[in-house]
Amino acid sequence: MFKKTIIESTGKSPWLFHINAGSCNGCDIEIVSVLTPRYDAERVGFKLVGSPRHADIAVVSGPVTKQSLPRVLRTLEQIPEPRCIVTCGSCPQSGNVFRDSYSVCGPLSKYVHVDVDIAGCTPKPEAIMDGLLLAAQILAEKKKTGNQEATLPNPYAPEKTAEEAKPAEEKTEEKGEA
Amino acid sequence: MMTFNYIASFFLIVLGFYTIITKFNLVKAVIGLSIADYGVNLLIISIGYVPGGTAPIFTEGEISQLSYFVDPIPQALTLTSIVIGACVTAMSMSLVMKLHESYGTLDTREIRRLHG
Amino acid sequence: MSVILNALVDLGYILIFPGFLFCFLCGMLLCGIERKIVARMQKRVGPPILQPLYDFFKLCGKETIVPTVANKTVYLAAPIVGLAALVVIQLFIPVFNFTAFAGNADIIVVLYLLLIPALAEIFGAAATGSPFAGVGLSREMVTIISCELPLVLVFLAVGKAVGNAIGSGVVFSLQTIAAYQAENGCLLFKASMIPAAIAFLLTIPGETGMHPFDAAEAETEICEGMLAEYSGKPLAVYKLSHAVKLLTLTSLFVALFLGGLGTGILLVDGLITFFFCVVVIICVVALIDASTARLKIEQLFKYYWTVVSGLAAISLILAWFGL
Amino acid sequence: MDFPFVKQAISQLFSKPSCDMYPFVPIEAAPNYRGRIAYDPNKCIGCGMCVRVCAGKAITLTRTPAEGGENITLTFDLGSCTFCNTCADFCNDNAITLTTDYHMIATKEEDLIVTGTHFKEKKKPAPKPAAAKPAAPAAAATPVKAAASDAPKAEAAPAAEAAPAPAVQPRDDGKPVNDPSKCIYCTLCAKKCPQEAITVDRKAKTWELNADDCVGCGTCQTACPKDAIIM
Amino acid sequence: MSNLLNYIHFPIYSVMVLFLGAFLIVVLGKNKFLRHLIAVLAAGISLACMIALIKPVMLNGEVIAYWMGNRVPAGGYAIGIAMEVDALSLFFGLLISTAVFVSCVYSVQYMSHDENIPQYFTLFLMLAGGVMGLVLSGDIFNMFIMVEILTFAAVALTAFRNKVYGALEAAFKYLVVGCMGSTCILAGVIMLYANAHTLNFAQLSGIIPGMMSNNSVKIAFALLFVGFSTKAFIVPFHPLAADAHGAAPASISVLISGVLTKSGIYGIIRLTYFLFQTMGLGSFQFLLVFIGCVSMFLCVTMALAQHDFKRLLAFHSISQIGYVLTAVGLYTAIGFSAGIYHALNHTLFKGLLFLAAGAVLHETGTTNLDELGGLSKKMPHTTVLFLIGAFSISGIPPFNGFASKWMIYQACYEKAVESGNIGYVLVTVICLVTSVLTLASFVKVSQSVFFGRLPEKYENVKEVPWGMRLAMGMFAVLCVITGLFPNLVGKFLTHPAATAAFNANGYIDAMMGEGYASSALGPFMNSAQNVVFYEAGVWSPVSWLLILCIVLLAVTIVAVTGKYEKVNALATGEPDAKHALFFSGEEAVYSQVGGSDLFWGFKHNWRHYFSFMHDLHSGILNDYALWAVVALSLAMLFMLIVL
Repeated sequence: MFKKTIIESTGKSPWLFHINAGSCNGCDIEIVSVLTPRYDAERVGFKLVGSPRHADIAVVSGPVTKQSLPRVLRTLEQIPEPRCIVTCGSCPQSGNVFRDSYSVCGPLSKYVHVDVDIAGCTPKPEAIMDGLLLAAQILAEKKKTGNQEATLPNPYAPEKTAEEAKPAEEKTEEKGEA
Repeated sequence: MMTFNYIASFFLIVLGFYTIITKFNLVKAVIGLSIADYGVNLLIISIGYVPGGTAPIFTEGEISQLSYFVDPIPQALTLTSIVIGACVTAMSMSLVMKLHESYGTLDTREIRRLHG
Repeated sequence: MSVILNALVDLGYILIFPGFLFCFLCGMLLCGIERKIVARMQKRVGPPILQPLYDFFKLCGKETIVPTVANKTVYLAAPIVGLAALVVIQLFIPVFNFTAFAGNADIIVVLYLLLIPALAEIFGAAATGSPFAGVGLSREMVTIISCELPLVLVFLAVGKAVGNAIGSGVVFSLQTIAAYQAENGCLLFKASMIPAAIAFLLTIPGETGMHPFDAAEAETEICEGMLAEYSGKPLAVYKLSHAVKLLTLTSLFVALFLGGLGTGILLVDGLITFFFCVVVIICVVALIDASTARLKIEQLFKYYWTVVSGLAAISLILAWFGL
Repeated sequence: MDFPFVKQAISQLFSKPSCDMYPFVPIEAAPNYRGRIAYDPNKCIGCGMCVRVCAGKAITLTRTPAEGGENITLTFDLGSCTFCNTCADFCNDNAITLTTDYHMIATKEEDLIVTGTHFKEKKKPAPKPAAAKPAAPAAAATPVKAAASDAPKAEAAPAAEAAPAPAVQPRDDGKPVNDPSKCIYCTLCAKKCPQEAITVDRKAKTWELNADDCVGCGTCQTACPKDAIIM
Repeated sequence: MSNLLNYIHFPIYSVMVLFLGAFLIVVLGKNKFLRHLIAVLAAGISLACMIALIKPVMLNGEVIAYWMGNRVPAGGYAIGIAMEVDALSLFFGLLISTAVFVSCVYSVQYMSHDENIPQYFTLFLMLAGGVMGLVLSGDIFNMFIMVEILTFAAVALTAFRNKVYGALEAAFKYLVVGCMGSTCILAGVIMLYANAHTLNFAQLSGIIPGMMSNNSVKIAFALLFVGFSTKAFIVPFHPLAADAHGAAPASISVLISGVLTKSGIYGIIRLTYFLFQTMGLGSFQFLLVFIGCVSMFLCVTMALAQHDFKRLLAFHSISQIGYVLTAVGLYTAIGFSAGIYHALNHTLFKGLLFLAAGAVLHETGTTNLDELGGLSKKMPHTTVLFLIGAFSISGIPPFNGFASKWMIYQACYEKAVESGNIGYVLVTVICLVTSVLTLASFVKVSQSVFFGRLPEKYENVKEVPWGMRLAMGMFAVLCVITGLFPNLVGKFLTHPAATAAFNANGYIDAMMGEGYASSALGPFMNSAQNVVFYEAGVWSPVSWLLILCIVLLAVTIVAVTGKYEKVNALATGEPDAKHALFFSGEEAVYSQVGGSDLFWGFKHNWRHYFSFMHDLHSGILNDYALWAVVALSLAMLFMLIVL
């Protein structure tokens, strides 16, 4: 009955749940700073919630260490669908400087389908904001299409020019409207 | 003349309660209980006394003049009260035996599993 | 024929005006305004006013995961019972001398009906069996105990003040209170009622579990406390009942203390009440929410049973000596 | 229980919120913000220095032989880059610059990959000195290298004078030469050479250099414990 | 034969049937079926007699005066032993026989685990007969005898399972202090006899009020008052009840809390309203209300600190008796009817709760709140029935606790306004706060016993046998009915009883013949209170139906918004993690939050009070006896000063 409003609202009120998979806390304070008055993610509906049951978007930060791997996966499993998984910072994507250490279990994408990667060793709050907004739209997309693997074209991907040598020119201006 | 009886019964009741309160032994509590009971029995009997009255039993042909009877009702009450006193003592002694068997002591200060 | 008409009108009351639809929309709106004002007080832009509506519909769309350990029937039934009780209270509260079901609109009934939503949340949390929910429900129960004393004192004070004026000893029925206020001005201006009004205002955040008194669902310490295991539609209903509870308490405040300002036309009265509710929310609830840190549970209890109850007791004594 | 921030709360209620409305108002990062990597393959000489210094091992250098030379491609994986700018500092041809573009969001893997390849002319295997080198890029590369290698030669040279008259003459094209008298054949230089141009046989005590692979970066010289290598 | 079935004989039938049943069970007790048949039949007949009496006594207002052996009073002196049933005693009789009947049905299957069951049923029927006799008898010494019978039976039943942790100790303490109380009653009765030379209750209440200035009558009143309050387990004697309930089997706890306490209250009502008629004095009302409030508040806070399910319920029954006493002590029409209405409700919901506790004990073998948990999945019916009881006792609107508590608050506050002193407002506040604390302790019980996590050792717990659930169902249905239709309960039960309570003269005339009361009382004629009953604050069931339709509406609204098809994504190799509890990532191990680690905020603030209370209830027999004697002396002092 409220199918359309539900899909629309899914995009408009994404609740975040932050999972620290062994991070150096650089990304953690950046994620929280997104909710402070200067960047105020709440004005587009973001809210940090305490339990994965309430969450829509899981923000994972830190190289997934051997100790935190089972816990991260269990928490991600407990998030009800439709859900998005966002990795903040380059650690979850590749293990960054800790890549070959004995206690790092490698990128998160080895275990779970990651929807949005926000690169940067401590990405800028605006970058996190972009990532989360994109995740919110993916969330709405998943709700609309019903399949969990749905994804949207990435407005921030660098333009693929034909010939190799030409240096990548300035990327297209971003059109991410909220 | 009755006042002495009343004082005595009052004294017995107070003595009974005193033993229950101060003695830390279960058997002494039972003794205190029965002393208080006897005090009350004495009170009941002494209330029914009518000076110069005889035992309230009708025998054939003897009621010539209107001789006084002692009030029969308190006596009946005393009978029941004595019976009740006996039952109380019997039951409390059986309980005391079971308590001694399971707690191993008769001291009220140790028998306090249910408190607080 | 008139019976059917009456039934229809009653159903209309239940469904439309003071009933479900009014509660749903106004509750959400009130909650949205409150969040926006709190954000503005923190120099933030704050979410759009309709944000609670978006939250509600999003939660409706989410999957409901019932933990295997939980008791399924209580888990699903509890939020709905809480919501229903709240809507019933809303029906009893007079809107400037109009009450949908006047039969027994009595303060004590309202006092006890206010217990049911809190109980619904408690038994919902108990049904899940999660330790976070256990700690949450223990804190919620202490919050209920601490809010009960001031509420009782306030209601007795109001009953006594109106009873004195009418001369019929004591008045517990909300309707006579509304009628009294219709004639000689709202109760707030009586000397004895001001501390009671303040006490009642301080109880609203405690009763609804707003920021400084939300030890029961502290998302940082005990992961959303009682609602730790709720997701999807039951959680949506709980969030809705939080919003409606805010509306119920503020409209109860308006009915008790700002009585006489109604015009008589139902719709206009409704708007006026809602306006007063918003004003109350802005200047009291949001202000307390934005400017304080979360209290520990025993500080909350001590605060309610000393400061707020003291205020209410003062007004009771004043009302008693006929002020 | 006092209400400490009531005054601020009320005053802030009426003042303008201090948010910069990010998604609607685009915001530029600080001037020297280290954002996305821009790689200019033409300037790159393929020395592999950046690969070695990169903390996050984000840079990979692959050589694909093509006719008349080889294609050297460098891929920067922003996903594992710490944006510490060391590669840009070490790259003496400043082929790598970190722009101030901070929008590094990716839904697919390759959104974060920055690559660039350049073609490198391969010299004939003649032992002759490289005087007859063809086109400008190669030339452009050597003077720089020469400059780079002057410094080590200069400080290596005085050490040489102090020693008895060197039996070995440094080669003029700046490639390293081994001094058998000092060399103890510890194979350290071979290990260090990024291009695996040096092969050392401990038993046969032989040291030879594959001039084509060698790019004259001087790592072997610095690595040699006995300073047996002269460039 | 026809006059044998005349309703005039029903009071004696209901008492004799129980004692006869007790005797028959001793004889035929070995046969299991026969024993259960006799027990249930006896309780059933006694209940039937009581119900049959409703029409004549309650509706027509007739008072049955039944002289044993047809010894009608001669020359203005009542010689024989009489049984008098007016609306008040019939009300209590009904209450008691219902509780007895349901408890009997319950104990048929509940006691199947125990041995020597015939003795259990004999004692059970003796206890029932004793209480029925006490309530229906019109002779004061006969009342004393019945009090003795029920005390013995209760003590024996408390010690029935003598392997239980504190059973023997509880029984002994109950016996000692109980017999101290009985001795006081006996002494009081004798002092009355010394003054009035009669034992008939009606004649006494005709003569005694006139002689109130006489000191021995004052002392008799103090003795009787303290004697009956030991039976009602009011404040100074409440540890007895707490120990007795904790140890007794559940069906007996139903009787002790539902029936014995009510007989104590009935005794006190008879004393103050009829025998000595001192309720008119303001200071006497203050005494009853003060005792009621103290026992109400003290016992509810003690209950919050308990670790055992049945001990918690025991403290609650004393705090509810505090409610009844406060309401009765107001000496207003609505106050009295609210009080006895709450007494009726209390028997119903307290019986239900004790039966639920028995069911838990029957299945898991323990009632310790810290060890239990999560039984709702294994025993769903018991959980629902327990919840009905818990909601009723804490006064949640649709149930019966609310109706009577509401009338009590109304009565308290009106008494405050009418008498003008602010003390009664404090009483109302204490009542309301106690009701919230009751709710808190039942939330504690439901979380630690029925909800939360199920410990491993109770994995194979099953639902209780049908007989026990049937009994609990009876109580639950009665709870809901009396909650929904207070006006019916008022019309049939509480208002006739209240009118009967206020016209003592009717009571006396019925026994001693017309005009006796006015001639005897003469100077001391207290006008029968203008007994007006307005349906003040009576909860009409219409609003309850309102809630029902809104609940259905809410369900449809929520169910309809958006069907979500089942998609099982994110195969992270942890199949059961999705439905496991959220333990911030950890494996969901067993961890039950219940029992004594609830309400830390409240207990922390009141820790000094709780530690003082804990030490006060030391469990030593001498302390309890000391409290009894202190209470007796205070009562005597109070009577001598005030009257």
